[in-house]
Amino acid sequence: MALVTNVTSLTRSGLADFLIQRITAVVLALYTLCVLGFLLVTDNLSHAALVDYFGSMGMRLFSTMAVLSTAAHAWIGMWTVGTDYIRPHYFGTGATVFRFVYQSGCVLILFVYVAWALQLFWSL
Amino acid sequence: MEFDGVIVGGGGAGLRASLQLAQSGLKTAVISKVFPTRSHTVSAQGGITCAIGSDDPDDDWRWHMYDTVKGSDYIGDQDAIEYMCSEGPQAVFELEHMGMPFSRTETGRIYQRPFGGQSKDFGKGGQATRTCAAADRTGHALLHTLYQANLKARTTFLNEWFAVDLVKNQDGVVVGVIAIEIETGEVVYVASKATVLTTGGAGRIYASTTNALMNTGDGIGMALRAGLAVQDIEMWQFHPTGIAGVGILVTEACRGEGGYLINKDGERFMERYAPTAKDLAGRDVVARSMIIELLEGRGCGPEGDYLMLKLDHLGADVLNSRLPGILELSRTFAHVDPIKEPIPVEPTCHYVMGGIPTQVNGQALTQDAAGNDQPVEGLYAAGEVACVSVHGANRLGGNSLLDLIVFGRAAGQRIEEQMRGGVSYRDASDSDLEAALSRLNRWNTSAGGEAVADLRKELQNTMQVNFGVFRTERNMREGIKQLAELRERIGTAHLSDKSNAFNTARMEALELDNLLEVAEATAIVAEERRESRGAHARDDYQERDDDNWLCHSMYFPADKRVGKRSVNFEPKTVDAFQPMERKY
Amino acid sequence: MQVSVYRYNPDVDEVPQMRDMSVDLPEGKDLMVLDVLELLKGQDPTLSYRRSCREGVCGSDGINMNGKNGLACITPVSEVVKRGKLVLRPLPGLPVVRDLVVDMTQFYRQFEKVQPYLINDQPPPAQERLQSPEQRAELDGLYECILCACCSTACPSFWWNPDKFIGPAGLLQAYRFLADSRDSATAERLSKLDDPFSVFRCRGIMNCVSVCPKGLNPTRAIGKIRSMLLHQGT
Amino acid sequence: MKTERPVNLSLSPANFSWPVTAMASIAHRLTGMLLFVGVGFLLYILDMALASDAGFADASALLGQPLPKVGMIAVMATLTFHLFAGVKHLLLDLGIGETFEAASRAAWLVFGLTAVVTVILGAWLW
Repeated sequence: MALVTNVTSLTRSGLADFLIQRITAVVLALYTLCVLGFLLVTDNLSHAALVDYFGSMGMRLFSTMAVLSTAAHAWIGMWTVGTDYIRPHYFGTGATVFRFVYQSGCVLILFVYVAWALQLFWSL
Repeated sequence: MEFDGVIVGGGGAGLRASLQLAQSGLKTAVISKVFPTRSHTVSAQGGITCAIGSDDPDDDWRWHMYDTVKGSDYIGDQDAIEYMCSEGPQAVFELEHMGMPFSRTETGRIYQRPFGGQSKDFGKGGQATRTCAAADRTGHALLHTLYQANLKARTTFLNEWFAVDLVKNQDGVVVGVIAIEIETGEVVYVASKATVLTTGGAGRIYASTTNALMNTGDGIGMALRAGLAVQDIEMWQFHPTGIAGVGILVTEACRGEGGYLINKDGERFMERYAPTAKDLAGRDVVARSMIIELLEGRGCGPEGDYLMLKLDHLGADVLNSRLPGILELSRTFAHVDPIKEPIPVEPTCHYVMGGIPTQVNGQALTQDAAGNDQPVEGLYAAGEVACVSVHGANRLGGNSLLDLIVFGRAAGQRIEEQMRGGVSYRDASDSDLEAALSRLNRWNTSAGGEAVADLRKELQNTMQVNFGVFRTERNMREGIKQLAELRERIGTAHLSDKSNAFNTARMEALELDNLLEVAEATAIVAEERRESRGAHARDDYQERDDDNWLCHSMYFPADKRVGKRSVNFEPKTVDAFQPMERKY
Repeated sequence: MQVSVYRYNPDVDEVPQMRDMSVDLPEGKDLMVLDVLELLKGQDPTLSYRRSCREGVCGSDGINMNGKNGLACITPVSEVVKRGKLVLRPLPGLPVVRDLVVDMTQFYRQFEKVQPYLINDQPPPAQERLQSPEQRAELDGLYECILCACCSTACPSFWWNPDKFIGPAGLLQAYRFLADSRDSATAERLSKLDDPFSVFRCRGIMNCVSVCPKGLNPTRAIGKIRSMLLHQGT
Repeated sequence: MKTERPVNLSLSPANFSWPVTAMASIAHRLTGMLLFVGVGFLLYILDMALASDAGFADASALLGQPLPKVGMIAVMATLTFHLFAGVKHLLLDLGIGETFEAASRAAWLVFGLTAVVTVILGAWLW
């Protein structure tokens, strides 16, 4: 029996959240380097070059991974931030309500990002 | 509030007693004026002496007993010493089983180091190696382990509660204590079937001491105010190595590991005073030798007022692994690095061998008019506050921690036994409570008078000047006079802050009363004991006088009278050790 | 020297305030901050703070000195004073009982949560349990903790979640028992720690390490707990 | 007596001394939160640039204007810091740089590298 439970963390396990955040971090770091590298080495960046690059099957899959990683990584991060600062000490008895609103907002935005990005990469 | 057992004091003895009681299922509470791990046991460094045979498989608790009797200058009670030395190994192993992080030997056993006054084969086999250690933080390791074990046993803790006075009913039975919850200032009568005093020492009666600021003799003060006698209270140990000027303890383990004292000529002077044991002679012997060196002009420094403890020859590896705490303390307080240079040291008040007389099982004692021992019903004591007496006129290094756990445990066992026999709560009348509250009320209604801090300073200086390592009639008379005056002035002193929440000024006022009780008892008995024995060294009576003083002193507060009590020479399983000349 | 002290007495003060006091320091001697406090208390006996051993082993006098947590008794004034001024505040994040005295209940509760005692259900041997010097060395840097709370009250994660995050001091103790070759409750201990708060709120910012008066490293201990959890969990 | 006790929690650097390791961690959190928004901005630009030739031109034009250009550099700087600080974090997780001295050096290094990379990326984008 864990000392503390919390239902809104990603997995309810500190270790799993921790690992997911690290693994997604590595994915995102590699993805960032890849894309940035492409942008840096491409002399005459054009629409066609971009579509070629992001449209390849490999990049589509990589982008998908990155998008999902972003969602998981950001959720864990933003959830942590919320549970750190949105406390009764500062927000009074409304803290729980406010934290719920905040967490819902984060989920909504991340959902929009994921849907938008997936549609973007897979419609190329 | 009612408990089967109330333990006053959360140090080693208190926590060992409470553990025993809590494990037996009795309703137990510990009252401690600090959070228990902040008790002064935490400062003990060198180790806990006990014949567990890890360094020498042939080691024998009887040899330890011989050393302790000799160290006590023959006024330690031999039944108690026998009990401590023979029960010791079991008590130490229990600590290990609780998780105490002892240092280890290559074979995985508890590490032991040599300490002062230790011998093999009843003094005939040379230096023994008998002090079990956790680096030089043995007290810290021990106290934290005991606190942890108490958490496991679910002892009730009344932390940061200050015990004001014992409550004694009309039959002379101790029925609990009056205590203040420091955080709120609330005054509470804590009733109990058994009250155990484990409040530790009173080194703060001296201006220079290794003791913590809170070591103000609260238990001895409470006992004296309750009209009970104290035993051997003139016997104060001066530790040879307090850091010069600040009194911070430098453990005897430094000398056990091979360090030694030098004077301004770089001479290892202990070779002259104790040719065999040298720096590992009894503490009283070493402290006196140091004072003689200073008086004869061989002290170090511009004022020639301290000596040096040399460790650098031991090498950085040994110092880092065996004496890491000493390195820290020396760098912080003496601004020297012992790896490179010696530490300036001076003898500093360290420990009171005397205290509340008890039976071997921890039951407090007093004497009736005819001089017979009388148990004090409901009251027990263990540790430095008690005088069971295993230390007599001089305690051996490493024996205090053993004293705590052996007699803390014994008191717990005794109470357990009695409770099983059936003891009921005994009433305290309003007037009994009134009596116990009187001095608190006095302070709370004081309207003017001198400040506590000034009076405390004066008391400490009086004791320092007149009752130090060497004592003389003239000074002691002067000291007694000054203390009598101080009693008057403290009786009318002023507590300016009467607020409730965490009022430390009130604590210090109440502590001053206790310091005064201990100081005055010390002074009066010291003057009376006309001989030199152990830590009590007189210029005017330089010899030990076994004809008149091979006995405990008893101090009766009601009429400030000094009486005598015979020393026990009847151990159960071995022949008694007869007094001999004490040579190291 | 000017000393600015956080003062609050619930009997009389509505809110805490910083009050300036001044104190004459003896020439040529670098006092410890505790010595300064004692001088101040001589002037004003109502000033409250905890203290006892005055040598850095009892852990009573943890306070915040010019912004940094530490033990008053082993911190030389010269080390912390800035522009001739000494600023003394109670340890951050815990409720203030009075002046420099904080209510440490929450801190102790977190300590107790980790079952800070040896668990070994085997019947003990007649003598000691054996432990090699190497096994014992695993406890160095852990058992020396004095529970002064300097670390946990310098830790933002503990400020925000003092009821859920165990904090550096408690976790150091947790690892002290996880690392003990004589303890047999490793799995049970670890399973209690595998939630998003108890251990994992540590963000490795190392405020704890920077203030520990005993030179201990809770961050490292927390890292070791995490790797043990990882080994157990995967 | 009052039950509501005050808490000393005045955290401005004047009242609480923050080691550089803490500064790096706070900055890591802050940049993370900024990236939560920044990702939207990046997606928006990318969406525009991938849509068509005209969209690509629009995006280039947009980034040619001073304000969006500064915004882009800011997002890049934020991303850079978050990335370097993240690598430092991963190394710490692997038990590298656990002493306070090493962690301090690493924190300074992260701040320094971010500055250097930001200048390079900034020059390139400009």
